Amino acid sequence: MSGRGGLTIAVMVLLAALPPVFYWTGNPFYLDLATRLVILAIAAVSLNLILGYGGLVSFGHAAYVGLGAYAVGIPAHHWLYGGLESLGLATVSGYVQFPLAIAVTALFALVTGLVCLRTKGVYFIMITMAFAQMIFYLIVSIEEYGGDDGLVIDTRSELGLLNLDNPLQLFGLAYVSLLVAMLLVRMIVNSRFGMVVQGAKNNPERMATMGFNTYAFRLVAYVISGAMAGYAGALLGNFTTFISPEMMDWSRSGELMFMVILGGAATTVGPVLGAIVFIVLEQALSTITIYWHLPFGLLLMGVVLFVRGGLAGMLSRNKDR
Amino acid sequence: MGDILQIQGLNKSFGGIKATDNLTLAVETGELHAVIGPNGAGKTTLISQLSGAQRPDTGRILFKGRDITALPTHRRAHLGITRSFQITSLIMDMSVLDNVALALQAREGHSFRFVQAARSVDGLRRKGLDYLDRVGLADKAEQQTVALSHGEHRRMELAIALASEAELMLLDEPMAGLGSQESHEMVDLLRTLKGKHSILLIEHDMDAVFALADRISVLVYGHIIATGTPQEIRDNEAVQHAYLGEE
Amino acid sequence: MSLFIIQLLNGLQLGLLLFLVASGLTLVFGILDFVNLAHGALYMFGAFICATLTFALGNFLWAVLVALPITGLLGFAVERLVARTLYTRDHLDQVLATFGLILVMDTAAHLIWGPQGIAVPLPPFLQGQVTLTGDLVLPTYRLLIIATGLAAAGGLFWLVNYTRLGMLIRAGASNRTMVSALGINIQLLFSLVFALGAMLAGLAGMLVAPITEANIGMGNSIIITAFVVIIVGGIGSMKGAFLAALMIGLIDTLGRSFLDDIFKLFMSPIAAENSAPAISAMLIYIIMACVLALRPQGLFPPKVR
Amino acid sequence: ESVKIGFVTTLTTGAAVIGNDMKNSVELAVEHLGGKIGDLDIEVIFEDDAFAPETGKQVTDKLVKQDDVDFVAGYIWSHVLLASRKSVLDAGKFLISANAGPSQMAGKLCDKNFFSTSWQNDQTPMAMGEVLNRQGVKSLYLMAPNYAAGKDMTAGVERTFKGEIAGKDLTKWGADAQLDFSAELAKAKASGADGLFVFYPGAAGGAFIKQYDQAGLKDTLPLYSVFTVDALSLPKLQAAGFTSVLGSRTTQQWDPTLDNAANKKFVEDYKAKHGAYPSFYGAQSYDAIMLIASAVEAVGGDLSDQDGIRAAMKAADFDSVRGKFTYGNNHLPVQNFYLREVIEDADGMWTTKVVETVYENHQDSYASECSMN
Amino acid sequence: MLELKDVTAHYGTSQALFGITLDLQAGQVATLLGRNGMGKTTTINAIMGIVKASGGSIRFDGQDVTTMPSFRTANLGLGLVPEGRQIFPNLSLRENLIATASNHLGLPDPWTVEKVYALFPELEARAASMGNLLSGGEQQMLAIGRALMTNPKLLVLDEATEGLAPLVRKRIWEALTAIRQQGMSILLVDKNLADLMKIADRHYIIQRGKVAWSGTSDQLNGDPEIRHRYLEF
Ligand SMILES: Nc1ncnc2c1ncn2[C@@H]1O[C@H](COP(=O)(O)OP(=O)(O)OP(=O)(O)O)[C@@H](O)[C@H]1O
Ligand SMILES: Nc1ncnc2c1ncn2[C@@H]1O[C@H](COP(=O)(O)OP(=O)(O)OP(=O)(O)O)[C@@H](O)[C@H]1O
Ligand SMILES: [Mg+2]
Ligand SMILES: [Mg+2]
Repeated sequence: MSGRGGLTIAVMVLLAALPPVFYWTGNPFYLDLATRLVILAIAAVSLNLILGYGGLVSFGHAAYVGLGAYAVGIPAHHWLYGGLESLGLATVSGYVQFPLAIAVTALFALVTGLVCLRTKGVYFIMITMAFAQMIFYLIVSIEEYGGDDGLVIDTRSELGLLNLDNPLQLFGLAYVSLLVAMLLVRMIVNSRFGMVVQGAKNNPERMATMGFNTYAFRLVAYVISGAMAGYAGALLGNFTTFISPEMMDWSRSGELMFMVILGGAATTVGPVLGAIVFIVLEQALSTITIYWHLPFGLLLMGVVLFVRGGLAGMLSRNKDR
Repeated sequence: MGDILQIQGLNKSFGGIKATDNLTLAVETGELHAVIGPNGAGKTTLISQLSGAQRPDTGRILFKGRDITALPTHRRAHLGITRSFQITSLIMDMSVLDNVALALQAREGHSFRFVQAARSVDGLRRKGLDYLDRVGLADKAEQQTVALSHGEHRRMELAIALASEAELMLLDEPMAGLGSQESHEMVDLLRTLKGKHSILLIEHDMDAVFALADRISVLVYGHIIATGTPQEIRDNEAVQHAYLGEE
Repeated sequence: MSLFIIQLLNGLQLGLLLFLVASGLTLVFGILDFVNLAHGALYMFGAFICATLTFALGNFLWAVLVALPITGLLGFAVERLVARTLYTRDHLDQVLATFGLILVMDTAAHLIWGPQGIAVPLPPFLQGQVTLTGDLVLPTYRLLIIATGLAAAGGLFWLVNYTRLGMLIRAGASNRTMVSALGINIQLLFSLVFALGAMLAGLAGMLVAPITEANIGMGNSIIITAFVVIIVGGIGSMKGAFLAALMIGLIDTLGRSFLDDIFKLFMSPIAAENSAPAISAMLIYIIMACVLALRPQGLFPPKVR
Repeated sequence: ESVKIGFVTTLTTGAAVIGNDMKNSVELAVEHLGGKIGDLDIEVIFEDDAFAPETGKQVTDKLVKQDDVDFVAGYIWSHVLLASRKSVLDAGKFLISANAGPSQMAGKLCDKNFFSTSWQNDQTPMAMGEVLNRQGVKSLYLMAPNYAAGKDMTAGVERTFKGEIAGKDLTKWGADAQLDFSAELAKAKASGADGLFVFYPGAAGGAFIKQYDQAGLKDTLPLYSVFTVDALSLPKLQAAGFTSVLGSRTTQQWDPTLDNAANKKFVEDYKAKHGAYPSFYGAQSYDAIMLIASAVEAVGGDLSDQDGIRAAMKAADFDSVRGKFTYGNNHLPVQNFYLREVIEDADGMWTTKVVETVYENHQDSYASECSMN
Repeated sequence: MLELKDVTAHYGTSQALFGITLDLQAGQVATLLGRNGMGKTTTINAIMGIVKASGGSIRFDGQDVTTMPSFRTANLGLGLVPEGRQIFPNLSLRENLIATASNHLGLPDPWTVEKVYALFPELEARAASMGNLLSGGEQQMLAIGRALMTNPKLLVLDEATEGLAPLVRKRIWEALTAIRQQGMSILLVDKNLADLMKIADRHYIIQRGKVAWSGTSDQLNGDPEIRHRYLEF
């Protein structure tokens, strides 16, 4: 097994084992932390599909997470306060909310992708951000759903036998979702479809000459990625039980990007590793000092300047030796 | 057999420069048709218009009788047109074999296949190695493309064009950057393609052109000043003057 | 009518201020091909340094003169320590590293100057208002900003497009190795350009300080707008940055002033009152999305990227 | 044994000025209590919400789950409080707002374990509307940031102001908030209104005042503000010499000049320690600690006696720096509101003084929506 | 004038040069020959400091340039026409010529834009075109002109005639002959062996990163065995 395969398994096993141990030893807060981490890791994994493998640097990915969360929050809100019954959208059923999250984000990705994918490079970065900001200000202006005050989700999604109010079960669902997301992305990038997306990252002109309509392939990848992020958002809404436009802010998209790059773009375990390091560092440093941004920033810079290929690159290289 | 490609009254100008000037040309099915001409005559521009990378201002391009003037590049590739690039254009961060495998994959029809791993598709790998072998790069198959030398890149360029097995190949200076020995090998290789594919060859290596071409057209300032057999062209005074020198 | 003219001037002034920030960014980004998110942090440092110096030297203008070379030096240091190793990496690495730098610089500013921000007093002759005609009255200081912005725009345009230095900078952007192999000390050149970019950012910060104030986080709010400007204008194009900055300054100002009145023409006053601010907040993003949908390379893409 | 109090406020970003003032005041309160309530040590854990509801909720979760505090207090921002509310109340702990006053929590979302030592958002601007009526202002131009509290503020003043609204601008707020108000000021001037009402908290306040000054509007368009000019912005404005703020009017439930013993002690000790006036944020935070102390003392330090603590808090039986107040059914103060004017004090420091009492024992208008009684 | 001793070089962990030794006298023309991928370009890049030599020494004009940054080496009088042209795409043709022009050695009668146009009349009409829009051959001519404009005393040409029409190629050989008569030295990589034989004094055949054979044109001409073994006619 290659160094990276071993690393992936080690990381995933630890991630499965540690949080419940925390819970049972009377540290429920660390289980919460792990749940948030795992959910953000799903979003990072989805971003990695287009950013790492496809070279499509989406600076608006947090908007998908946010939309996914609102797809849980808005039906729950109407279920409590009325409205939208005719559309069947006044509900707390997870079987409605989760598909809704996926559908809404996929649609949003499709519509904006049609425009965004005409641009390249930094133009793409900025136009994805622009669409995310529009969603941000749109939600801010809808007073019914709390505007910028956000929306409290009073009731979590109902999912058959699963009880999401139980932190362990919620963690379990998130963890399994992460595993599935990782396997899915891995399968996609290794497939023929994935090869085309990767080829288009480096040389779209050559790909067109070979006979690939790169625009269509990228659009599909973009939609898949968006929908996965939407799913992560639905989980996040259930976890925090509070959602606000703030979670779609461009700095949140930036954080997802950093998780991917920090951990190692275009690797299976990279985004997860990035999420772990990002969240754990954030938590650990911020309990030490309110000036934690200083060491945190220095660490980020250090990683970029001295470690190429992200943490996954560094760790698996050491193992190979 | 008829013409696989007909170019009718093609025009393309950049600002004040007429890169293609009312150009009319036909390539017969199965022939190797060489286009020669001075630097800046508009040869690459012609290929770009044929492959779909650039849009002509006016004029028509017919492929097997069908008007393809407005089709995008990838559609033309599906119909059976491929090109090689004068200025190397490869997928630098993939392996040499992956580059060729992608070209093969493109021939399979659509690539919206999400499940099976591409590298485990036996046909793609085996055939890919075949094509690499033909240009002498089989032993570099697993290397990253970026780590190859210039001449090796030029040969990959050709391997990809071959792998597409297109009915019409537009080759833009395939010999450029090759060593003298490699050039000879390449001439032999191209000879084996004759008859199976129709080829539009652009080349400044006159030895190669005269050794291979069924017909030669001479392009100067965007239009064809002469078309004929190699012998006719060699004897043509205007061509001597505009292009060949006393060679 | 005179309100409209005043708003035009206000828009012009906002646009020129945006241009000052964007010009440094487009210089470093378009020319060195380096995405510097920390450009905003340099803008903030410019404002803080100038604010401190204003109190130390007792005069805003002197403070600007002294603060400019200091921000230049700061840019020089950032180039040496961070940017230099990143030129050959891809944009993502640059984004990540300079994001780290933002965190460091913001916290440093918090530690040095505290969280409260500094209000900057103007010398008396800049404090008043100038009456242009009748009821056309504009704060004197805003006119100074307009003049500075125009001067900087002219100077930069000339530097990049008509000097050999400009040619070298552009050449270096596309192929460092080759410029170096042809005998030019590209590292030094890049350091200088980076320092110039930092000075432009700093200058913008200094000019803003008397209007808003020197403030932690001021850089983070401007940086996105600055990116929007250079994207709409076409990355690396001074002309594009200039025109886009003016356009965005004008549209933003006019949108804020007249959008609700316009909306009232075809919707209820309540709806207009609610949607106008929402739309005007989104306005620059809408502009950017529209521009890019029609021209994926921005309005004035430099001839080559 | 100790009483654990979690205190959530903003300690980073530009808004940290507010957080620091609150922190200073909390520390002063603990000092005044001698570090003890009865036999119990006071342990205050400060957490930074970074001006973001999500972060605020996270640190609240940490306080509740990890540190297991007895009281969670603080909260500058409405959205942070709304986001964190459930975490505290579901865990059965007491939640005390030292500033934020969203209408939901005064009305529908009121809770037996939620108390406020501040006000409901609408009250302060309503008082200002009343003042404007008394001063005979006929038409008014409104400016506020475009977010929930901004809208509450303009709604509040519109509810009581009887004259005509000449125009209203809601400006962009958030991470890339608008700080250049030239266009709006030009509009306000052109509208011909008699007065300008603004709400710009934090750094935006200083920026607004300066531009108001530079535009030379002092004489033509008098300024009436809420939560804009305070002890945090005045020193900066004074340093930069923006004299047009002197004489401007603002309403508030507290002022450093309020004449009661607790306030004198608070203001004087604060000034001695920090060389500046405390702000109303600080005053409310000081009160929050004193409220907790009075309740814990009332139950003799038995922290498990939740009902006793609740009843004691409801009684508000402590020396508030705003003078005596009572709690309404929704656990929000029923209190006076004053009109204050910016002046220069005897030592040459800029501060405020009370001009008149606008409301006496004023209760917010959402109390009736609260199901508690 | 130029002296390489046991030069080795690596790309990352893979070694490309295994000890190149060669020297070139003032006023001489030398060539590097060999099949694709043998290390010709790497040798040239090591001389220019573009690839750092990992061992051995490189001396130019009496100075050790082994670890010198490439702009210093260039300023000592080395002019490079790189493989693949490497024209500055975002500069006009004319700007490409003047941006890096210099005369560090103070040569009398230096190259000017006009002289380059006289050598390559094709270029003059395209003076205002952006570098990347030029045809392949135009770029090649421009690359040569650009190197001449730095007024070097050693001109290094890496496949400088790639993609040029026969007529232009001929003109370049003539120009090189003339330049050489003015005392400039030249180091050449090219595939047109027949032309090289006419102009060059010495040849170095590079095989897997080492000099496998060196000698004069006459020696090479007279030794079909060598040609067959390394160049495989
Ligand atoms: N996009 C463009 N914009 C402006 N001019 C162009 C563009 N593309 C090509 N040209 C010009 O058009 C002419 C024809 O270029 P083209 O590349 O087709 O020549 P070519 O025949 O392939 O020459 P070579 O043999 O040197 O490769 C050249 O003079 C070139 O400068
Ligand atoms: N950037 C690179 N990274 C890794 N290996 C490289 C790189 N460039 C060249 N190489 C390797 O170094 C060896 C020598 O390459 P070099 O470019 O010097 O060959 P060359 O003799 O100039 O060949 P050509 O005639 O094809 O230009 C080749 O085997 C090549 O694969
Ligand atoms: Mg060509
Ligand atoms: Mg080479």
